[in-house]
Amino acid sequence: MKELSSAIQLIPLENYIFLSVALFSIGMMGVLFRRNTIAILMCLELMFNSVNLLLTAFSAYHSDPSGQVFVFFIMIVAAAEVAVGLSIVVMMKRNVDSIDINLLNRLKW
Amino acid sequence: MVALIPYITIAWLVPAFPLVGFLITSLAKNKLKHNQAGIIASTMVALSFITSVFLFFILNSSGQDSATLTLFNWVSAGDLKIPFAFLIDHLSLVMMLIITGIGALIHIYSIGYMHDDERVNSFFAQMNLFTFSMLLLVMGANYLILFIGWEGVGFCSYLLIGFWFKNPAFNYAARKAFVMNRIGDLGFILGIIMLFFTFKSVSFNEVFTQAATLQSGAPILTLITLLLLVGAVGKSAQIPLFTWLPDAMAGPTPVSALIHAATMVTAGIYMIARSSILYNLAPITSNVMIVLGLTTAIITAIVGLRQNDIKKVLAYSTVSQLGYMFLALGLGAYSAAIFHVTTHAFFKALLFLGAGSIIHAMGGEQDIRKMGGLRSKMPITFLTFLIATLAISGIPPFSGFFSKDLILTKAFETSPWLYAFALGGALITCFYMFRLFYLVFFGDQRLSSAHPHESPRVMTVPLLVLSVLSLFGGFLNIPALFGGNSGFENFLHKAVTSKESGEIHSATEIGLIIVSLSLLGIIILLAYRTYVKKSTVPAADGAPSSLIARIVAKKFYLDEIFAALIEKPFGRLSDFLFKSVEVKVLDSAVDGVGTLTSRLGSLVRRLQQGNISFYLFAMVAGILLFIIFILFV
Amino acid sequence: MIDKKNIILAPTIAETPDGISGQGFFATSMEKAVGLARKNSLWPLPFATSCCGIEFMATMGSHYDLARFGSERLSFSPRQSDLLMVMGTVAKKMGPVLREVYIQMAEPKWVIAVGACASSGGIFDTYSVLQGIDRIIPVDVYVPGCPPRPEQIIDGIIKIQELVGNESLRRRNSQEYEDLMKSYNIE
Amino acid sequence: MAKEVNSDYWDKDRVKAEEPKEYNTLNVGPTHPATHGVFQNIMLMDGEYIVSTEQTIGYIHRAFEKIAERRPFYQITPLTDRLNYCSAPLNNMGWHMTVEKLLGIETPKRVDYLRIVIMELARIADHIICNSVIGVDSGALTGFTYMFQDREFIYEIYEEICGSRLTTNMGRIGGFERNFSPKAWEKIKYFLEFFPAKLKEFETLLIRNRIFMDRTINVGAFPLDRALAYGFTGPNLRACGLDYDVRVMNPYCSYEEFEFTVPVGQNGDTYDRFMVRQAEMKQSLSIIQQAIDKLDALEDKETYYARDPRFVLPPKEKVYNNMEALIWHFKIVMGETDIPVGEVYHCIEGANGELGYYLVSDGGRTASRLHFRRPGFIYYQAYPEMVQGTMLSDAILTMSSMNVIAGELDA
Amino acid sequence: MEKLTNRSVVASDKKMTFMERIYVPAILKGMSITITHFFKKKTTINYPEEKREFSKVYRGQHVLKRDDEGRERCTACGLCAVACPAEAITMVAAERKPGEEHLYREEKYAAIYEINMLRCIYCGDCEDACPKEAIFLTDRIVASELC
Amino acid sequence: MELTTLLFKTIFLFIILLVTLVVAMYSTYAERKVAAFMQDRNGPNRAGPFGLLQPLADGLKMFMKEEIIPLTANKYLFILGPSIAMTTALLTGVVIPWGDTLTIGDHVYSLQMADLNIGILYVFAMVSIGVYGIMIGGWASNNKYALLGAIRAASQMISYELAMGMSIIALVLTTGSLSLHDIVAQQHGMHWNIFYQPLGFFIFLTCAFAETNRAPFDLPECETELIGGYHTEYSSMKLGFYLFAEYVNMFISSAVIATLYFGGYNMPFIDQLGLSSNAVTFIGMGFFFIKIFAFIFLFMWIRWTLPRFRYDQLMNMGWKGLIPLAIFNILATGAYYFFTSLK
Amino acid sequence: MIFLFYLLSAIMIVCALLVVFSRNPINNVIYLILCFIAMAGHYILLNAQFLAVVHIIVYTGAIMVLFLFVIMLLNLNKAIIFRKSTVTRVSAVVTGGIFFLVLLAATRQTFEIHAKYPFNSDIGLVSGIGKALFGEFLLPFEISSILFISAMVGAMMFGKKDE
Repeated sequence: MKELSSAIQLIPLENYIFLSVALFSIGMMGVLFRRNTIAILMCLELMFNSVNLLLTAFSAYHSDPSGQVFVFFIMIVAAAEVAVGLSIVVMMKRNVDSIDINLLNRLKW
Repeated sequence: MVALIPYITIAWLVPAFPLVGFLITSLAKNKLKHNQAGIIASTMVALSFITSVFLFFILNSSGQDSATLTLFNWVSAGDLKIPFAFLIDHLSLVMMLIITGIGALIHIYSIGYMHDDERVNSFFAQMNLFTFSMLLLVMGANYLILFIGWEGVGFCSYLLIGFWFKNPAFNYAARKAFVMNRIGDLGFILGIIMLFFTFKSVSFNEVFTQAATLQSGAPILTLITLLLLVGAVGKSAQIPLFTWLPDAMAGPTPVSALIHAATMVTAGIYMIARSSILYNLAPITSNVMIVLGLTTAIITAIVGLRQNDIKKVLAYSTVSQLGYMFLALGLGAYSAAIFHVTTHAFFKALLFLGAGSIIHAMGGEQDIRKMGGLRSKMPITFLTFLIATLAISGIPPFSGFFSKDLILTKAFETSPWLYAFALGGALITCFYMFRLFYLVFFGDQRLSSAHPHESPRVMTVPLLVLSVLSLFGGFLNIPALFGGNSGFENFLHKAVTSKESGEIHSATEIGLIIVSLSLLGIIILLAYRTYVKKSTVPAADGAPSSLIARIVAKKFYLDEIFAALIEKPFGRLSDFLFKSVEVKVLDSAVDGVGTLTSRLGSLVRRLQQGNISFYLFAMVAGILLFIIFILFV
Repeated sequence: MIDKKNIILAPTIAETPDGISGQGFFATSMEKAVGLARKNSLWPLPFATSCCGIEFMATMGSHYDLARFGSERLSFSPRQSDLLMVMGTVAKKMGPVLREVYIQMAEPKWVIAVGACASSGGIFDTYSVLQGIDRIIPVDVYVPGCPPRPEQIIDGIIKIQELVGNESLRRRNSQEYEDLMKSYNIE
Repeated sequence: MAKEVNSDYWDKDRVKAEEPKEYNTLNVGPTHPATHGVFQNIMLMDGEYIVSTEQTIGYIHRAFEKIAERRPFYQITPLTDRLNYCSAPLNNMGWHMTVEKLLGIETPKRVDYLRIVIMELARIADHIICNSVIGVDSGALTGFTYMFQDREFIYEIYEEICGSRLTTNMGRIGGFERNFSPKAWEKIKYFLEFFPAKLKEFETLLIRNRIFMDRTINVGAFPLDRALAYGFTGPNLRACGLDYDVRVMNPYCSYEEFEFTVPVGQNGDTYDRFMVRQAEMKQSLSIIQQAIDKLDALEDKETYYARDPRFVLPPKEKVYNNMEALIWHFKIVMGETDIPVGEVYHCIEGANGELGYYLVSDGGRTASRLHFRRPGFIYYQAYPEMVQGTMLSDAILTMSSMNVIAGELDA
Repeated sequence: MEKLTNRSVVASDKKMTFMERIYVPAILKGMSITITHFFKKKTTINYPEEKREFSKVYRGQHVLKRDDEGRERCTACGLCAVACPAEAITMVAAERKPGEEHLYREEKYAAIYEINMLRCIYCGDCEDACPKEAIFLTDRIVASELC
Repeated sequence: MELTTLLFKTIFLFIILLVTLVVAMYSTYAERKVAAFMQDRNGPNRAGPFGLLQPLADGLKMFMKEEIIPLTANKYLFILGPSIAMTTALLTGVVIPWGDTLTIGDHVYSLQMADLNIGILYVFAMVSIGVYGIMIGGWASNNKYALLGAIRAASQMISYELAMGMSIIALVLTTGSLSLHDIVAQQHGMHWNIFYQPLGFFIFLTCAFAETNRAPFDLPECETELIGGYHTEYSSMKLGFYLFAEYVNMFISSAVIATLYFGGYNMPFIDQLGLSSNAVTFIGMGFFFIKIFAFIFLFMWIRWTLPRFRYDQLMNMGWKGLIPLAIFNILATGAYYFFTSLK
Repeated sequence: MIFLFYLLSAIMIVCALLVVFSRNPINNVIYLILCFIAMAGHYILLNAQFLAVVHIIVYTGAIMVLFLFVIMLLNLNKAIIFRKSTVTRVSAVVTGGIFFLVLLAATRQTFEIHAKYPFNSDIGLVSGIGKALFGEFLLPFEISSILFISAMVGAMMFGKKDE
């Protein structure tokens, strides 16, 4: 553990920034790319997690636990989001027998 | 000596129990069987009461004056740091004990009273929520929490007055209460804002420490105290904002007992007593209070003379008693006011619950003209009601005597005229109470359709408990005159700063008591003659009567005056504004804008596909543009 | 033919139905270990349709205890079983089902036909009953009886254990086996 | 496959018009472990819940009645064995009584009592299977093994009497093929002694265990009027609350001389069926005891068949030494005895319900028409209605608690 | 529905007491039963080594008996084949030739007597049917057939 | 890390894996024997003396059996399923303290692979991953029974994880540490947590049954309903992995129960014997294994006694029975410590 | 150790891309799980052990199981091919790429940040997070729990079938 934890000094912070930016962009691309609602939810999770990673990295680099606490909150929010989102998906499947997001086009008046 | 701090942490349990009760009863509304909600709610309040008692002993044995329990940082914006904290001192403890103790009894009583109501679960949920808010009100360590509780009790009161919302009149009553309270609240919130700007804090401790450094009679203090007074007047139903309270009797009787007699209406008293330091420094406000209180006490007592609805009578007597409390506050006798709050809570709750029991027995009939002869049918109610009537009339040794006598004495210390008026009010009170009492319990039964019967055990037991309290409640504060040590006052002195007043001789005091007692005795006999011996029954509505009687019966036309003074001018103004300004100027402008927008909108609508994925795209593009804008522009 | 020399004559038993015999049933010593393992871990698939199923229950019960042979773990999923025990009448409607179950079983697999009905149709020589399951799948051991006693079923299991223990590992890949399967139109 | 999706698909009316599509089909059987053989239930499932069921039969159709029409009466006995093979002797006895009714054979009292002993033993054996299998299907295998030891003992008694364990071919028209041996009596008495304790033990394992109660109470409950409409009989009807018992309502074989109660259930759920069977086992024990007492009271210890030379095989010594006996022997075996023309329906209280035999004789050596009223066939009709809306696990318990025997069902 | 007889007794009690409601006591009771069985003597008969005692009348493997003088009892009358519900018995009758009296008791004997053991249902009807007490079902089990 | 320590750890890891596998293997044998004994039978006794070679025979047979991957199945996931099941089952063993320290020469070695300061959470994480093995396997089979089994397994394991976690929270309140090493060390002598957390233990035990899919919670594979449940389509060693993983899980959860609630390697009165520390370690380890075996026996005992739950009853019991009970347990524990801390 | 970082990062990126581009929903889930496990590795690298385990429990053990569960429940085993039009897809990829670049540009100022503070290995442990969580962040914690409960209730109401 000690060895592992000293590893952090070797890795520059920008690596983490780079990584999470990449993940975030991939997630967003997925959101735009996919039509499957479940896949879109998954991509959202990916985006959440890229933020989590960045927060943790900053927290570690700043020796401040607040960042990790935020990650904690994000996890809670993510769990809530997934629960509600998936139940919507289930409802959608039940009602229209498809989980294509393009079917959700009733937002216009 | 017990170290206070570790134990005081359990204070959060006191409001937590009713909150839990509220959550359970409201969330599981549809699941609970009819008695379960009541049992849960009562248990929760009873638990709160037990906790309060526990706290009481802790505080007593600790020797400390107060303790602040900070739960968490609540508002933290810039300089403004308001912790969510409870202030436990003698004042708040007294209030907590009243709220939870009497609240518990009333909850238990309600199990019987509301037994057949179909929305009984909602009822208990709201009652619990009310208890929670009230506890928040009295326990809060700063004005903001107090205000939240203040609003909470107002909201619950609104809900509960309009509990039987299917009746439009009841709905109207609820709305009236709500609106009148809002007028008061406006003053109150302005007062709090002023406080904050003056002292940069809303915490009691800080405000009072800083205020103590101010000079007496400082205009800002007068302004603040007056604004706060407006709030108190609204909540505690003083002239001119008192008309909502009698109407509020539309709610179920336990609600009247709990909210409109024992607890919520005393919130104003509590708030002023809590701010006693500020009021001590604002003599003008104090004088205003004296006038307000006395006027209210007498006028509403007179109105009460001609009321025929059992609950209305009690409501007016409540307002009248509240007037006495205001009088005491104005006189600087804060502890006397709180003491009267306490005893009043005992006997008024008892009166209301007794009235509820009677109404229950009469099958919903509230008109005292139709009652009578209930003495033999409902012995327990009769007995308890008698005790309460004696107590409110100020007959020794019942609790009302001690508290009222304290106020009268204080009034005499300031001015004999005050004493005279106050005593007059007390005599009127005594008369209409005995009128009520005799009409209800003596004579023959006048309504043949009802079959009165004694209420079930669950209702009579709280009555008995309360009657014991009404009987002996006064002994909490036996004045030095009777060899007591004024325990209650001394107890409160740790939290409330009363004004110093002149001493009066004990002989004078005894003389005053003898005078008032003999007058009371005469009044009771008079009432007995009128209503028992002669079996006079008040005339039916609309029967010809004297002008004064009509005025009194119409509550001095106060409602009408209000309508004429406020509603009509405002109505005319708004009418005018509507007809000339709005329709002609504003509407056309708005319409024009609307047409324009809809035309524009129909152009833009093509963009709006209603398709989520398109929106996502648009969102991302927007974010991109935004970031680029920030970065490069 | 009746053996005329004996005092008590055993009637000769009718020809066994056409099973397939041939090479590849005998194991090399290297394969003994595998054979031993297999024979002690024959997980049966009880294809019980009627009376014999009840006797099979008795066999599983405490008195006869098939577990002693390592065969008490019944696998109702054909993928997991080694031994198909066909017990009871197999109607013609059931035939394809049985065949499907057999096909789904993983190699190596063995079949026991328990009781008269499964072996030959027994008493039910009618339009609706398959006259012996060996018409649709290869059978390794026949257990006579209607229904056979648990002793007879155990006897059959012991027989098949011998068979399994001595089977060559190559048998299932051999030409003979392929031919056998082909003769049943099983690929 | 790309799905053609109309962009206005999410149309309220359209959605309402369509059935939700989340159901899927589950094929239970014909080799599902819980079908104990060969029924196929094609279930439309909504998750774990059953929307509807379609049952298929015929996977073990053996053409009993057709075979029976080509066989002399005594050869039909082995066929009846294979109807409800869990209680073969009951079927045998029922058949014998039917034939006796047609032929007008009076059976001696002793035969009646012996038959009652055997029939009640068979009933116990059947109920043991059914109830222990309910245990197995609910996941408690151990009770099954305990109960099966007792069933083994009943097998031993059968074996002692007739020489076979399961499909007994016990008894002959007019009585039994041989008298009960002393060993058989010994075993029966021993069984009466130890079985109640074993039964109690089995009950302790299950009946007051909340898991089991939860699994069975209100599972597969069937209202009485529906049960009557379907023609339920036996324990399954009694579980619904009606005390219909052929032994009481329409006594045969001297059942009217016996004292026993008719256990009934409350609402016909699995627990009721289980408990009714459990109680019936105890009643059967008492009936056996009464029968033994009555047998002991009888003077006659030797009669075990009706003495009617036309239909009962003569003793072997006689056949060998007496020409007339030999002729009768041949006639009986060949099925050439004179059979009266007639039509008979006889029903007995089978282990599983009213087991009826409808026999039409045209005077030939075989029955011209023979129909078995198989209770299992009737119960299975009601199965879809019973399991509709319940869970898969319930359906399986319902199935085993109805004790539908495939051999009896398809015949 | 009213009762048909006065003999009915309700057999099931579906009300759970509190102790039953909390699962544990009943579970412990069940477990006590299984654990006592754990230590009980096992009932298993180790079949190939130990054999269960069969009853004397058990209907197992068939034999054709001879009489006291060692002559075959069977006269090939065919009654057994007629009586066989499974139609598993086939026989071919033959005339006894002179000089074979010590082999066959009667004038006719079965030259071929076959029972399809896989069809036979061991019902014992043949034994009943045989007028000569020639065929007899022993208490030996029929061994299974390896194919 | 020193080389000797590294060496020791490596050897120790292998020993753990080996022991786990052997115990799991013989658990299958024991299960069959226990079942047989409880049912008045003899159980396997033909393969080797007393049938001791039975597990080997089963294993070898499974290895030699044909691999079937159904055509309609998802091939990779079909293989992935059992692998995950086996891996997660084995991974949990690393944080369990199998014994106290061992002194060899100058070095003191801890008989625990990794003393994570969040050991309990690690166990918990592994348990929560374990469900994938079943879910993926069941889904990949493309068989309705398997799918039903997988769904049952998933919902059952998620539900019972909650109650399990809550019972652990109460335990953590008493111990004040998440490290398994600390927890065991605290239970020195007879200060076993079972005496402080009886209700928590009961909940944990129940959840352990559910998490290992053992009767009466064996719905995912219950034979009479779902034939084989999630492993219906599996044959040969992949099936073996699943069956094996169940026993490994059983072993590991027994070890976890023994560690958390029954003092791990602690044995009462061991200190009074005056043995050398290594001897104490070995005796403690032996005692630990005795506890584990006792729990394995309990697992089997219950399996062969009880009927199984129904899906909705299982859920009800989890959500409406165990979770409130666990919350109550937490509250009660918390209240107890709160009030004792006031003094 | 830097090697470990690159390894984990590579796994994450590849899996994330596969999540986006793989069609079979089950495969998506599995790739995402892999991605999350790699992320747990990152957490351990960052000395956030507690977070790593909680991440596994919450994401891998609960959220992804939920995904898998729903996919199984809805029986989406056949790859659902409803594709967006090529233009949309290309523009999605382009947008993603641009977004990546823009974000990089936006964060370029932070590139100079290094571990300025003395490294504290305790913050990732339970006690560190616990102190922060129940001290400074108590109110957010409570509020988030309420959020969570309401979300659960909402999800349940959604899932309930209309009677």
